[in-house]
Amino acid sequence: SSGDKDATRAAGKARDFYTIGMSQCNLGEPWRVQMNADLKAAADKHPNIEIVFKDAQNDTLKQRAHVEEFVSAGVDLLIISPKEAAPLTEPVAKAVDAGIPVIVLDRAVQGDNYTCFIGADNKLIGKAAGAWLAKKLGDKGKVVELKGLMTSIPGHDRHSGFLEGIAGSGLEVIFEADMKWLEPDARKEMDSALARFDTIDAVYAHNDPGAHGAYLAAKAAGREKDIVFVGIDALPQEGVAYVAQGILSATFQYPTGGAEAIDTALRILAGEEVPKKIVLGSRLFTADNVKQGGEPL
Amino acid sequence: MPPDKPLAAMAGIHKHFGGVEVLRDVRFEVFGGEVHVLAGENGAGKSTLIKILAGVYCDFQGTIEIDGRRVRPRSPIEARAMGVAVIHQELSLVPSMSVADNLFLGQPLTNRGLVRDGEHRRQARTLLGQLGIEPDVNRAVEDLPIGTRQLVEIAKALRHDARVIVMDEPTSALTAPEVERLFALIQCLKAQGRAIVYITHKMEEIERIADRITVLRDGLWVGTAPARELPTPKLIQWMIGREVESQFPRHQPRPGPVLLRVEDFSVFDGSRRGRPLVDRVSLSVRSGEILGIGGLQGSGASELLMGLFGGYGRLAQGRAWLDETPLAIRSPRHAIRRGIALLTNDRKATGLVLSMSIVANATMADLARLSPGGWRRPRGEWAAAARLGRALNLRAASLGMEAGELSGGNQQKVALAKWLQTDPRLLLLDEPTRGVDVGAKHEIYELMNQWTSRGIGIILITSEMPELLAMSDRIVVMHRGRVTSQLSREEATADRVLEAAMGKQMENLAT
Amino acid sequence: MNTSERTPLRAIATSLGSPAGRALVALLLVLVLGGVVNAEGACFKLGPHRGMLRQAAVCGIRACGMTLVIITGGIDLAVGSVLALVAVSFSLMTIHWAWSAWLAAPLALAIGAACGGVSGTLAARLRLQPFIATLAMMVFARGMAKWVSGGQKISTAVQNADGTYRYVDVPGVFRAIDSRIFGDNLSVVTLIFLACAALTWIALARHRWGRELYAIGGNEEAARLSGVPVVWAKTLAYVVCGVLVAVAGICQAAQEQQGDPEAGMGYELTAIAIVVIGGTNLMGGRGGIGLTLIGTLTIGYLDKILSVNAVPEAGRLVLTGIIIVAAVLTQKRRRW
Amino acid sequence: MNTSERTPLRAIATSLGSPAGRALVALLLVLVLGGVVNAEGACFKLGPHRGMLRQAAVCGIRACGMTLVIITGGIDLAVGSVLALVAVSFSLMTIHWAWSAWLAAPLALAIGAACGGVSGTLAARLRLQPFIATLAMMVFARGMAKWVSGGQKISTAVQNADGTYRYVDVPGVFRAIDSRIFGDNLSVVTLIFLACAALTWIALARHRWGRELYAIGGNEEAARLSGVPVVWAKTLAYVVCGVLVAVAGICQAAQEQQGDPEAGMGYELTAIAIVVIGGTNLMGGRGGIGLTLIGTLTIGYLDKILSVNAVPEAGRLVLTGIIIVAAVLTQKRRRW
Ligand SMILES: Nc1ncnc2c1ncn2[C@@H]1O[C@H](COP(=O)(O)OP(=O)(O)OP(=O)(O)O)[C@@H](O)[C@H]1O
Ligand SMILES: Nc1ncnc2c1ncn2[C@@H]1O[C@H](COP(=O)(O)OP(=O)(O)OP(=O)(O)O)[C@@H](O)[C@H]1O
Ligand SMILES: [Mg+2]
Ligand SMILES: [Mg+2]
Repeated sequence: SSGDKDATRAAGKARDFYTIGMSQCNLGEPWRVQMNADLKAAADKHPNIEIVFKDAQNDTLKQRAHVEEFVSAGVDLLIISPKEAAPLTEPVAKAVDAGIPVIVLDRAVQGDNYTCFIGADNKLIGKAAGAWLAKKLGDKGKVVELKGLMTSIPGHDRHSGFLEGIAGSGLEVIFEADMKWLEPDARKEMDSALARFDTIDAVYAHNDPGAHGAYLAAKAAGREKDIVFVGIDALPQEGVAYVAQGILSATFQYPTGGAEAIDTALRILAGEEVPKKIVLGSRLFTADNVKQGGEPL
Repeated sequence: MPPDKPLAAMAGIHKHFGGVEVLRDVRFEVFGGEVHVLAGENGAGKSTLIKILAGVYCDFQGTIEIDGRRVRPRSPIEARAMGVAVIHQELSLVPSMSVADNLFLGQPLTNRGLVRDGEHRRQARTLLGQLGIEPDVNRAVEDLPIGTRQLVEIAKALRHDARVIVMDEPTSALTAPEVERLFALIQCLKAQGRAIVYITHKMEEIERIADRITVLRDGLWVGTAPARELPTPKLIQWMIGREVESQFPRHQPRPGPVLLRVEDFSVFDGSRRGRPLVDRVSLSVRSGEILGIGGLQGSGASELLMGLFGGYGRLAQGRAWLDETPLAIRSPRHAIRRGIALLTNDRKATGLVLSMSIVANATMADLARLSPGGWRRPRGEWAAAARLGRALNLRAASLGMEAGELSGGNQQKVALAKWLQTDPRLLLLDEPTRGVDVGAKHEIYELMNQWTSRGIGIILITSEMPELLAMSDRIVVMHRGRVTSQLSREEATADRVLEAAMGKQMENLAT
Repeated sequence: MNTSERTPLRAIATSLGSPAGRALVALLLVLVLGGVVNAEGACFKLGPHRGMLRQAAVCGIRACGMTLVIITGGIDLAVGSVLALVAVSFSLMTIHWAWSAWLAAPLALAIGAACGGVSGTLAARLRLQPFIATLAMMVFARGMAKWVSGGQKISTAVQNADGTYRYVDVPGVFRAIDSRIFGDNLSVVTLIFLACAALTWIALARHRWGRELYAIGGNEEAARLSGVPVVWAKTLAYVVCGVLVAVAGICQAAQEQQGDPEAGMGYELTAIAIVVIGGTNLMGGRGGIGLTLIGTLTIGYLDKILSVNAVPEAGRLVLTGIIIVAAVLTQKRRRW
Repeated sequence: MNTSERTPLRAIATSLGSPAGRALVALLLVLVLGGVVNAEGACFKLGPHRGMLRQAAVCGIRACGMTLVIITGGIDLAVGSVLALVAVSFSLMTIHWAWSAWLAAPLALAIGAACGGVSGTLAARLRLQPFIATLAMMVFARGMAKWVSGGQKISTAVQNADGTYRYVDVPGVFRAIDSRIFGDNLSVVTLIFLACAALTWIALARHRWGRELYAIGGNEEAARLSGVPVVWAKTLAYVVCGVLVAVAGICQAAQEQQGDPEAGMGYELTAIAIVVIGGTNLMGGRGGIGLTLIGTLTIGYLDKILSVNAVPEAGRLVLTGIIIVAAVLTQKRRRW
């Protein structure tokens, strides 16, 4: 069977079969599971590419090793969604030097020794959420912010973007807590907020599970009707579902870029020029537009 | 006279642990209405034989008959159902549980699965009453003195109304009056036609209660004989394969100058409330002298030694001088540096690290000297251990063996070796011969003679009266933390010691 | 804390003196802290207490199971991931396959029992160290949870064959478990917790099996010599722990309205902390459900106080560490 | 595995018979697995082995520290979060404040030692159960790591006062630690690991202190009564463990080129697993660094094999669980 493999590999060099290595930093988050699913779905449409997934389990050193493994296994193209910028810059550069094109997904690496970066802008999304909420509440109201891990760049950007978005409006963040992206923690923190404050007009959670947890807490307290819940990510089975079920008022898509990555990969493998940076647009889902698949920001 | 059919009979018993055969073709039978003593050196296989009968070990060759029926008990429960109850040598009590719970462990009285605690307590009081003690049955066993624990263990076996009752060294921690009560009980059980299997290393007990004796040596059956045909010297010869001239070979002592002087020494218990465990004791030991301390359970003798050794830290208070220089000991480390050594009374719990080798144990208290600059010298350690091993006549396959794999007597020797290695001036010996066979006992006595002749002072605690009387040059008797009597070798008799131990303050604190 | 408070505390500590008394002191310390740092008087409203009870309930159920195992001298590191496996399986059965709760719940409990049974067999019959046996089960069950769920949360958004989603209703059993009774004042999960605690209390304190567990934890060899069916009793402790964890998993799924394969990370340490803060000894042989109840309240209130006062993550962790030590120190049995 | 392989294995197992022999059997089992499931012949290339050594190195350093603590009969749950604290502090000092490594490294080691000292004091002098003492330290150090770092990763992107970022160079010490020597074949971290292992081996096997640790783990009371400075020796074990963890933290920061306050989650369990798979007993008193080295290789290869073959997450966890049990079972000391 190793003969077969070699034949396939030889065929790959002959540009009708390609192996793509995908190094995912962590499959503990649904969003990243979705990213892998999107990649796989897109790749399945093309019989001439095979995609091998590795999961670094949130460990930078493991991810470095994965990149090295892919290089030594001689994949035709590498897609990486890095856990960290700095430590993965060098392995990615080495892959490029070894002649393997690299697509960096979602989080960047430093410098410009990669082929293409595809990602969305968390800060813009946070800003949009803030602006949307200010408009929805008529420029005044008390907001609870349930933050993801502030150690992570998305958490940080979604926070600072939101503050920019509500700057100048009468919106006031009265309670902010770290819910570590986790739904049970979000519910716990919301419980506390509800106990402390008799008026809460809106909840802005850094992800949809957080918003959902907050909703459940408010529902248990009988106050869910008075509160506007906004989340981010808009995965089909999470945020979009919650909006469709009337749980969240709005969710902002944080696109995985899976389909775009495969698209770009095919273009690179076909020898076409691709832009160095592709910024993915986000979509807003509300009760009004969820049936139509949301609307672009 | 015993009836002609044995109540329990074992024949052709073979048993091995891993590659080692520990029982080879052993036979043993016990009749109703007799006390059958099982004797032999440490590691002869007595406990193993008994555990086979009790269903603890079930992979053995040979046959067991109880009441003429072939049986093969596969668990303690099965054995108990066949009428065999065992008082184990290593107490099978759960320290953290109450007396009542311990007595009914394994077979509680229940009502639809729920434990009937009230009934337990009532029956527990009755059972313990038979043994002449009335402890609070709700107290945790760990809070009881070791003697009472042993009585609880005995009561636990008696609860089952068994026809064969095995007692594996039941008196190793009992005081004289408690032993008396146990013997009375044994007579009573005997009269009911039950069979008693009795294991002990104490010769005077064998002399008193044995009807018949079976001797094992190195896992082999040496013989079975009625007790009157086996006087002590002959019994000893059967057990260790040679003769021992005198059981207690105390040489003529030549006491030197005063080595240790203690004044108003007290040890308080942890809460610092209640009576002190040791209450303003004063005594002195000369070099080359063995000072015996007599006393019953709770006399405070062990605590006195532990306190002198620094084991209680600041809970021990008082003045002491060693070689006329003041002694302010805060920890065992200080004590060892000053040339004091303490052989504790429980080699497994406080004496040895069973998971370490003989060498490691023997050098543990003297590591500082053996490892200059902190760096160990394995070869030097081995040599030191070998020298001690020869001096103590230690029997072990290799010095690299784990201490836990040795028999009790040899373990005791390793513990002694540890202290000899420190070159002590003063040896505190707390029950140095507990659970040790006659041969080894004799060797330990000889060693004590050697040490005193070299000018070492010894304080000896022992619960065996003959040993105390024969080995001590002077005897101090303690009762509830206080010294009640001081006796010279000539004055000391069993009666006087016992009387003082029971608290009768004596006038003649002379000598 | 000022001096006038300290004296009665001392009095209580001395008068009770028992493990329970010492555990109560730790709880009191935390409550005093809550009274002192008390944003907008939250301590004197009903909400936080009610909320605490609900949150603590699921922790408490796990801690009850852990108590059983710890009393035998063991430990169960697998509670978090078994919880996830059960939550995922239960959600799958009730939400995706729309099975009746009367069928799904026993099956979910059986999954918990099976995981416990494997851990128990490894620890009791094959005599692996419980730490390592349940560590393996922890990894294994997490993998199973991910495998069963395909790595996704099992929620009311069900994927069709064509990749689109349809939304199903939250099953009635989820709503029932997540509801409140008695004028909205008592969560059903709190009731379930109390029921679990009562049952384990009876088993431990009154049933012969409980007595056997204490004996095994206190001195396993003695228990064996006394005719206690050690292997069986010990295995059963892990099985019952698994069942209790399954109950907690069902409750958690109901509260989240979904089964999350990532749920329960780090729960094993919380459960152990609760048991130990209550005063049960990790060496085995001592402790009880009453103590675990107190420990549940202590940790629950600590969590709640930090959360109500919106203490930032870093401060929260630092304080939790300090308070755990303080709590355990207050209830240390004095030696000399 | 076929029969022709089993016989030599058996022979080795019987002939060695020692704990080391049994640990080697477990390692061999894993290697055989690697030879059998062997994507693109990776097993016979140099790269995977080299990579394994580099990854295993940081785990191995932690495991050496853990070995010391476990031999005393204790456990150190704080290794992961102390590692994060050290990584963050070291990055802060070298990257943000641009201190010399000759100043920063000793300070970082001192932080590790201080954390170990606190755990050790709690466990040895105040006699808290090591599990709970180090659990508290685990939470505390994680909080400190987040506090020191302000909840952010400390990387070469340094925030200016006005909120913009400037990018500084990676400090030389980071590059030095992360480099390779001998024609790119040996990582410096592997060398550091070997040095740490050698030092702890010497301490354990050749120094008085090591003997004291074994005695404490085997029977603490007997050790105390034999003049072993129990409190001091035990505290030192935690301190040295802290220092080794600090070394691991520095290495990790260098490899990641940043200090991540979230680093090291779950490392305590990996470290314990390595020590136990090597054959050191969690009860204390037995084991050694040699065994831990074997354990490091076993876990390192297991990880590598699963990763080289791109086994998906769920399967990887399930397999890891099963293999841990298998490995521990092969090296169980036979009773009878
Ligand atoms: N668990 C065990 N593992 C290995 N060997 C054992 C074990 N138990 C007993 N032995 C072996 O059996 C022999 C007999 O032990 P046993 O306990 O029966 O001696 P004993 O006659 O009861 O000694 P003692 O008088 O000291 O109680 C020992 O020398 C030892 O070699
Ligand atoms: N793990 C083991 N491996 C080999 N032999 C063992 C082991 N454990 C115990 N033994 C053997 O068991 C025998 C009996 O052990 P035990 O602990 O009962 O000592 P003992 O001789 O009965 O001491 P004592 O007289 O104080 O009761 C010893 O002779 C020892 O050789
Ligand atoms: Mg015996
Ligand atoms: Mg014995």
